Amino acid sequence: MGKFWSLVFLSVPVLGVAVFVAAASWGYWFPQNVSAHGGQIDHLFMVILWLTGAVFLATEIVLAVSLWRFDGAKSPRARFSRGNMRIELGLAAVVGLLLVFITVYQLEDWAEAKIRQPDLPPTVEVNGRQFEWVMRYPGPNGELGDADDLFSPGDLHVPVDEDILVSLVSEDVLHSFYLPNLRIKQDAVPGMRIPVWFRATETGVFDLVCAELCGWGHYKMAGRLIVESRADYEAFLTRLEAEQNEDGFEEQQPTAANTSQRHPSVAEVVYRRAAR
Amino acid sequence: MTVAASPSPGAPLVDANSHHRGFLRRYIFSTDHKVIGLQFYFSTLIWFFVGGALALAVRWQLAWPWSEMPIVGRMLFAAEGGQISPEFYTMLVTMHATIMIFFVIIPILAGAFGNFLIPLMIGAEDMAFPTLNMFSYWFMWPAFACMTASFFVAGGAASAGWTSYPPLSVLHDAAPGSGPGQTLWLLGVVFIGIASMLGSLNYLTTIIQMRAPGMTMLRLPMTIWGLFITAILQAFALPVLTAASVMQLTDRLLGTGFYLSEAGGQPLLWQHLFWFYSHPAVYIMILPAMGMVSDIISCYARKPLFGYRPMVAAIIAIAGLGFIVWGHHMFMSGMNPAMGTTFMAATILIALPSAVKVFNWLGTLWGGRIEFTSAMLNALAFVSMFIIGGLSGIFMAATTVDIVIHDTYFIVGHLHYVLFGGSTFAVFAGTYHWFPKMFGRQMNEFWGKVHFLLTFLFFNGTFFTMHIIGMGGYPRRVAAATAYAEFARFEPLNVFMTICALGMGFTQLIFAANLFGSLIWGRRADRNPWRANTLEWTAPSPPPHGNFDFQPVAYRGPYEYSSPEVTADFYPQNQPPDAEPATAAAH
Amino acid sequence: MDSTASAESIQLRYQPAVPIRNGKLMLWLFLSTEVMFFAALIGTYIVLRFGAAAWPTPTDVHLSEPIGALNTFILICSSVTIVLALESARADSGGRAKAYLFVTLLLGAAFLGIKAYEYQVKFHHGLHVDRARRTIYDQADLEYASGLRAALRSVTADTNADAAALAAATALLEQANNPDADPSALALQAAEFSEVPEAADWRLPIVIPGGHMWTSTYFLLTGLHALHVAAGLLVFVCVLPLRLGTARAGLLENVGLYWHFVDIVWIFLFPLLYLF
Amino acid sequence: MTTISPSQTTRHRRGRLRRFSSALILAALFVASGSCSRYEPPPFRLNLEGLDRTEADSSGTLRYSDEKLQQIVDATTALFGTPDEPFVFEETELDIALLRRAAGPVSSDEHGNPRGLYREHCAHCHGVTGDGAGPTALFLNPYPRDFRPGVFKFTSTHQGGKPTDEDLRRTMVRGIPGTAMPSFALLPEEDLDALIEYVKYLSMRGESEQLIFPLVIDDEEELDEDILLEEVLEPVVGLWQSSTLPQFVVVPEEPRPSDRAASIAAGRELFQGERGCAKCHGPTGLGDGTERNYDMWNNKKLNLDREDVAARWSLPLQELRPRNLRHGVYRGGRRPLDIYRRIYAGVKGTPMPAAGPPYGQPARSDAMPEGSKNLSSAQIWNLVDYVLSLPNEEHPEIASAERPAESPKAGSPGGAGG
Repeated sequence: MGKFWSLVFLSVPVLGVAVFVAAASWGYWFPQNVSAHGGQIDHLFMVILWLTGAVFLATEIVLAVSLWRFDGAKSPRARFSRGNMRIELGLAAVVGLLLVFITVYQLEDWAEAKIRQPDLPPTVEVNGRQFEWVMRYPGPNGELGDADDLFSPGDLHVPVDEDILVSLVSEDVLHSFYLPNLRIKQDAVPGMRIPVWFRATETGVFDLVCAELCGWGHYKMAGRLIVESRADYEAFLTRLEAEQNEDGFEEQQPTAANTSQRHPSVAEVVYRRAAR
Repeated sequence: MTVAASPSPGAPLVDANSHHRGFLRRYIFSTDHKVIGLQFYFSTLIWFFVGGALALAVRWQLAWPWSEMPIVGRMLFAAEGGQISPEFYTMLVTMHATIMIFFVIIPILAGAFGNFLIPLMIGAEDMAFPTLNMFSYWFMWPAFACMTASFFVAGGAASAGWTSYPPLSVLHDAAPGSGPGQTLWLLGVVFIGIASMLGSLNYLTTIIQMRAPGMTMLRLPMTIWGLFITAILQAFALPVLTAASVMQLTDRLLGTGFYLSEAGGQPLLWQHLFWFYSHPAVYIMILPAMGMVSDIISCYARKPLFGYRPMVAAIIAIAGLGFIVWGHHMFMSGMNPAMGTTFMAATILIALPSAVKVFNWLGTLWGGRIEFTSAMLNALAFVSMFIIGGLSGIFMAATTVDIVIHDTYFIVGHLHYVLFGGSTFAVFAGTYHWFPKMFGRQMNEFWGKVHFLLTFLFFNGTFFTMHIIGMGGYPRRVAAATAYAEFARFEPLNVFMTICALGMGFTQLIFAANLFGSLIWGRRADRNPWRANTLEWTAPSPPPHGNFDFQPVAYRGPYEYSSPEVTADFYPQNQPPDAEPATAAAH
Repeated sequence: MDSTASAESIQLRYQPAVPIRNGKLMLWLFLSTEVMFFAALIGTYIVLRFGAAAWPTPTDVHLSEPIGALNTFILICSSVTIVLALESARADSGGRAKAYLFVTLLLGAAFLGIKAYEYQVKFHHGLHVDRARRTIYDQADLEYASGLRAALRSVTADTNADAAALAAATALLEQANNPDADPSALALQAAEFSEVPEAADWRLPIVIPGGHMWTSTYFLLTGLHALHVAAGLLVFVCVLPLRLGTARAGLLENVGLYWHFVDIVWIFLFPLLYLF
Repeated sequence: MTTISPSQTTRHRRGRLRRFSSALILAALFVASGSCSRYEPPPFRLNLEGLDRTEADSSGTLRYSDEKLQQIVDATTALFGTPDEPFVFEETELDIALLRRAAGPVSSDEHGNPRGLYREHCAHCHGVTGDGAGPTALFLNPYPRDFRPGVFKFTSTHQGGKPTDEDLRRTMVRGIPGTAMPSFALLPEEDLDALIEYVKYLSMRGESEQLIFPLVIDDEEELDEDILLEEVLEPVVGLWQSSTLPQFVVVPEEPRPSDRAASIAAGRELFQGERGCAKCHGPTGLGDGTERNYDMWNNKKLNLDREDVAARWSLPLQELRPRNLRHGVYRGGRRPLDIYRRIYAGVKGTPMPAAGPPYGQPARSDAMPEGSKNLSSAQIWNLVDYVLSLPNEEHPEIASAERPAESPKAGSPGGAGG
C-alpha cells in the first residue's frame, strides 16, 4: 500500500504545478493590468511564486519519496536518529536568507504604493456608503469640498497616463476601495481620510469592487472605473457639470421632455461593456 | 535523572476514587478529565456538521447564484422561489467561520484532546482543579445557547463577518444580523472566553505542577508542548478579546462609542484588539495539531522525532512572534503603512520556525519504517497541506503582494489549508490514533482510509482552486460576483469547487458512521495497540477514573522508537532501563 | 467506561516545577490574565484619549480629586487590613483574622458607596453613556442647536413648570428656532439658564468637548473595576463564616492577592482618570 | 428526479458542465434526503395588507372567505398570469417578450440570454409579488417600494402621475442614494428594459387586484373577461398611459435664476416662512422639525397596536424621517431639475406636498394675490437654490454633521489605533 499512498501524496505537487500552468494558459490568471505600478506587484507575486513553488516541490517530493522508500512493509527497521543539528541550522539559514530577501526585495514597492504620497491636489474624493460609491470631483474652481463640486455615483472617471490622487472616505461602515486591474486596494474607514494614488496606462472600463464586508448588499456595491483620454475626461466633467446644473428649461417643447435625460456617455459605456 | 522521591507537595487530589457515582455525576457533570474531554469532543463534532452544512450552503450560492437551493431552499425561502437572500448569505459566511473557529477547532484541540491527553501523557491522575475543569466545559453551553438562539431572533444571526468589524457590527441598522443576533454573538464570545481561560489556567497549572516523577519539561511529548504553549497564548491573548468584546457590547447596548468615529471613537481600535487575540488564536488552532502530528508521525514511522529540541524551540518561537504580528491582517485597513513594514518583517520571520517544523517532520519520515494507518495518513496529509498553507502565507505577509490578494479567495484558500488541511486533518489523525484509548475499541481502518482518500482529494479540489481565483482578484464574502465583469470568467471554477465541497461534506458522513459504528462494533483494543512510547498507552484502555494502576515514572523522552538499546522497536517512557522491553508495559 | 477499576487507582506522586501550592500558582496565572484584560482597557483609554481632538478637564465633568483620593486611601487601607487578617490567620487567631477581614469588607463597601455617589453626581449632570439620556454635545454646532430645540420643546410642553422659568425657556426656544442663531451663544445662554434652580432638572444639553468619549471610557474603566471590587466583596462574604485558622491561611492569602490586584488597578486608574 | 430539470433550477454559462454537475449534486441530495420533492413555483401573494381576515357579518360569514379570495386570485391570474408564466392583454401595451425575460426562476435560455432577471436582482427586497416585502425588506429603512398601489415617489410627472419609463430607468441607473436601492447601471440595456417593463407589469397587476377586491367582496359579481377588461384593466392602464404623456411631465416655466445669491436668500425666506418647510425639515434644514411623519404605506398602521400590525401587515410600522438637507444626499436625484420636480409635484405617497398646481391649473404668477397655495416657478427655483446651498452654507458652527470638506491632510493616513 505504501506505493499507492506515496502516489496519492505525489499527486499534490504534480497536480499543484499542473493547475498553475493550466490556469495561466486558460486565462485564469491576474486581471489585466492597466496601471503603472501593477506590473511591479505582479512581478513580486511571481518572484514569491517561483521561490515558494521550488520549496513546495522539493518538500512535497521528499515527502512522497520517503513514503515510497520507507514503506514499513518492506523496510526492516527504522534508522535510529534523534536529529542533526547541522542540517537543521543549515536549512534554517537558507530559509532565513530567502525570507530576508523577500522582505527586503519588496520594501521599495510598498513605499511606492502606500507611503510616498505624490504631491498633488486630490483629483477626486471617493465616498463609500452602503451600498454605492459616490465620486466627488472639484468643480470649475478646482477646489474639492465646496459648493460647486460635481457628484458622480458609481462611475469613477480618470484621465489616462496621469498621476491620480484619490481621497478616500466612508460615510457609514468599513468599505474597501478595490481596483483589481490597477492593483489598488484600500479600506475606507469612517472618520478617516485616506489618500490612494495610481496612474492608469490604458483606456477602458474596469471594475470598482468593494472588498470589505459592508452589510447585506456588499455583493452589489459595484462601481466602474472609466479610464479615458484627457479630452474625454474634460468632456466628462463638462457634461457632469451641465447635467448637475440641468434645469430642464430648454426642454420646453413637451415632445422633447422624455428624451435624452440619460447621459450619452453612460449609454455608450453600457454598450461597450456589453460588447466585451 | 533520578526519580524524585519526595512526597507529592500538591494539595490532596480530588476524591478520585469516587467510583460509585450516579449517571449524572459520571457522564454529565463529571469532573473526570477524560469524560470532559469526550464531552468536548462530541459537542464539537455536532457543531462540525452544523458549520459544514453552512459552508455547503455558501458554496451552493457561489456556484449557482440566486438559484433555488435543494431541499432547504424550499423550506426557508419558499415565498421567494427558494433562492437564498443576500443577508442570509452574509449570515452563513459569518456563522460558518464563527462556529468552525470558536466551536470546533479551538475546543476540539484544546478542549477535547487537551483534556483527554494532558493528565494521561504527563502521568497525572486528573487535572489540578477537576471541578474548575468541569466548569470550563459547562461555560461553553451558554455560548452554544447564545449562538443557537441567535439563528432564531429577529434579523437572524450575526452577519458582520466572524471578525465582527465595527461600525458594521455596532450600528443596529447597518446589517440585519446587527440586531440581537450580533449581541448574542458577542455574549457567546465572552462565554467562550471564560471557558477557555478557565481551561487554559488549569492546563498550565497541571503541566507545571503535576508531571510524573522523571517527566522533565524536555521529556514531554510534543502534544503536551503544543497544548502548553497554546494555553499560554490563550491565557494572555484571550482577555484582550474579552475586553474588546465587552466594549463592543457596551457600544451596542449602553451607547458608548469606542468604535464609532462620530462619537470620537476609532473603528480601527477593534481591529487592533481583535487581531491581538485572533492572530495568536491562529496558533491556538494549529500548535496542538502540530504537537499531535509530531507524536503520530514519530510513532508510525517507528523513528525518533527528528530534532526534538528545535521542534520545541520552534513552537515557542511561533508563539512568541505570534504576539507581535497581528498587524498583518490590517495592511489595507488604513493603519499607518510604515507600521505595516514592521509587521511584515515580524510576520515573514514566523515562516522560519514553521519551516523548521516541516523539515523535521520530513526528517522523521526519512529512514523510518512507515506504517500506513488511517492516523498516519491523516498526519501526513497535515504535513503536506501545511506546506501549502504555510507557503501561501508568505504571499500575504509580503505587504506589496497583499494589496492584490487581501480579502480575496487567495486568503480563503490559505486559511482553509491551515485550518482544514492542517488542524482538521490533525483532528482526524488524533481521533484514529487515540480512539482505542478513549473507548477501548479500534476504529475501522478500511473506512478510515476511504474517508481519508476522499477527503484529501475533495479538499484539494475545493481549496487549491481558491488560490487561482484569488489571484484573479475574486473578492471574498461576496454573495455573487455577478455585478463584476472581471470575475464572470471564474464561474466554471466556482462550480467545480462547489462539487468538490459537496463531495467533501458528504464524505464526512463516512467519518461519523465509522466513529459511531466503531464505538459499538469496533474490535476491542488492548493497552498499547500502536506500540507507542508515551505514558497514556501504559494505562488501561479506556483508563479508569484516576487513570493509572501504578505510579508512572518517566525514564526517557517520548520518542525512543527503534532504539538500539532494546530489541523491540519501541521503548516506553516508563520502562525501567534494566527491564527487558516490550512485555513490561503492553499487556 | 469501566468505573470499578478506579478503586485500584493509587495516590500518585508528582514533580512540581515551582515550589508553591497549585492554588496559588493558578491565582497568579489568573491575575496575569486580569493584567492583560485591564491592559487592553487602559490601552484603549490611552489611545482614545490621545487620539481625541479635545478632552474635558476634571472640573468640566464634575470629577472631584479629593473624593478620588479618599477612595484611593480607603482601598490602600483595605489592602493593609487584609494583610493583617492573613497574619492573624497564620498566627492561628481566627477571631482577629475575621475582624480584620470584616474591616476590609467594610472598606471595600465604602469604596463602592463613594463610587456610587460619584456616579450619581455624573448622572445628575447629564453625563450618561446612554444615548437616550445623555445631554452632552461635543461642540456648539447645529446639531447642538437641534438637540437644544428638542429639549426646550419638551420643557415648554410641560404645563406644571414654574411660570417664570417657562417664560425663559420659551424665549430661549424662540431664539433657538432662529436659523441665524449662533450655536455658541445659544450654548452659553442655555448653560446660564440651567443654573436657574427651577430649570436645573430640565436637563438642557451642555457642551463638553470630548465629553462622549470621556463618559464612555470613565464608566467602562471604573465600572469594570467596581465589578472586580464587588466580586472581591462577594468572596469575603463567602470566606467570613469559615474558621480562619492556619489551615485557611492559604485561602486567605489567595483572596488577599486578588484584593491587592484590585487595589493596584485602582492605583493606575486614579491618576489616569483624575489627575492627568 | 424527473420533475426537476436542472436548467430550470440553475443558471449557467457552460451548459454541459453545469448540467452534468447539477445532475450529480441533485442525485446526491436526493439520495441523501431519500425523497423526491415537486417543484412548486412561488405564486403571486394575494394583497391582504391591512385586511382583518376575521371580519364577519352579523350571520357570522367571513367577509374575506377563502372562496372569495380564491376568486380574486383566479381573476388576477386570468389577467396577468403567474410569476413563472406572465401574461398580459394587448391593452396594457406591455411587451410580453420583455416580461418573459424578467420573470421566472433564475436561468438562461439556449442562447445564454439570462432569464428571471427580476428574481435575480429585485426579489430579495421587492418580493416576487412586488409587494416590497422580500426577505431583506424587514431590515431596510425605508422599506423597499411596494409596487402594487402604483405609487412611485420620484417621478417627473405631475401630482398623482405615474412614472414614465425614463423615470424608472433613471431610478435604476442612478439608484436611490441614501437608501438600499443600488444603481443597476452595469446591467445591459435590454435587461434594464425588461425590468422596467416588469415593474410596470407588477404595478398594474397590483392595482388591478385592488380593483377586483370590491367587485368580488362587495358586489359579489360573477366575473368574466369583459367585466375584468372594462372595470379593472381599462381604468388601471388608462391612468398609466394618460398620466405619462409628455405634457404631464413637469417642465419649469422659466430658467433657473442666474442671480444665485438673491435666489438663495428668497428661497430661505420661503423655507422659513410661507411654505412651512421648516415644520418638518427644521429651521436649519437638519430634518429635526416637530412633526412625526408616515408615508402612505405606513400611516394606515398608525392606530393599531403591534400585534394587529403584525397580524395584518407584512411589515411593522416605520416612521418617515424628513430629509436632513445638510447631508447633500438627494434621493430623487441631485439635478436642480430633479429637486424642482420634487418641490413642484411633491414626493408621491409621503407628506411632502406639491408646491406647484395640479395638471391643467395655472401656476401662480406674481400678479396673483398673496395667500394662494401654489408657488410660482420662480419661487420653486428659489427653494431649489436654497436647498442646494444648504450642505455648503456658510454658518458659524457647522461641523460634525457635515461631510468632511477640508482637503486631505498631507502625510500618512495613520494615527488611528496606534
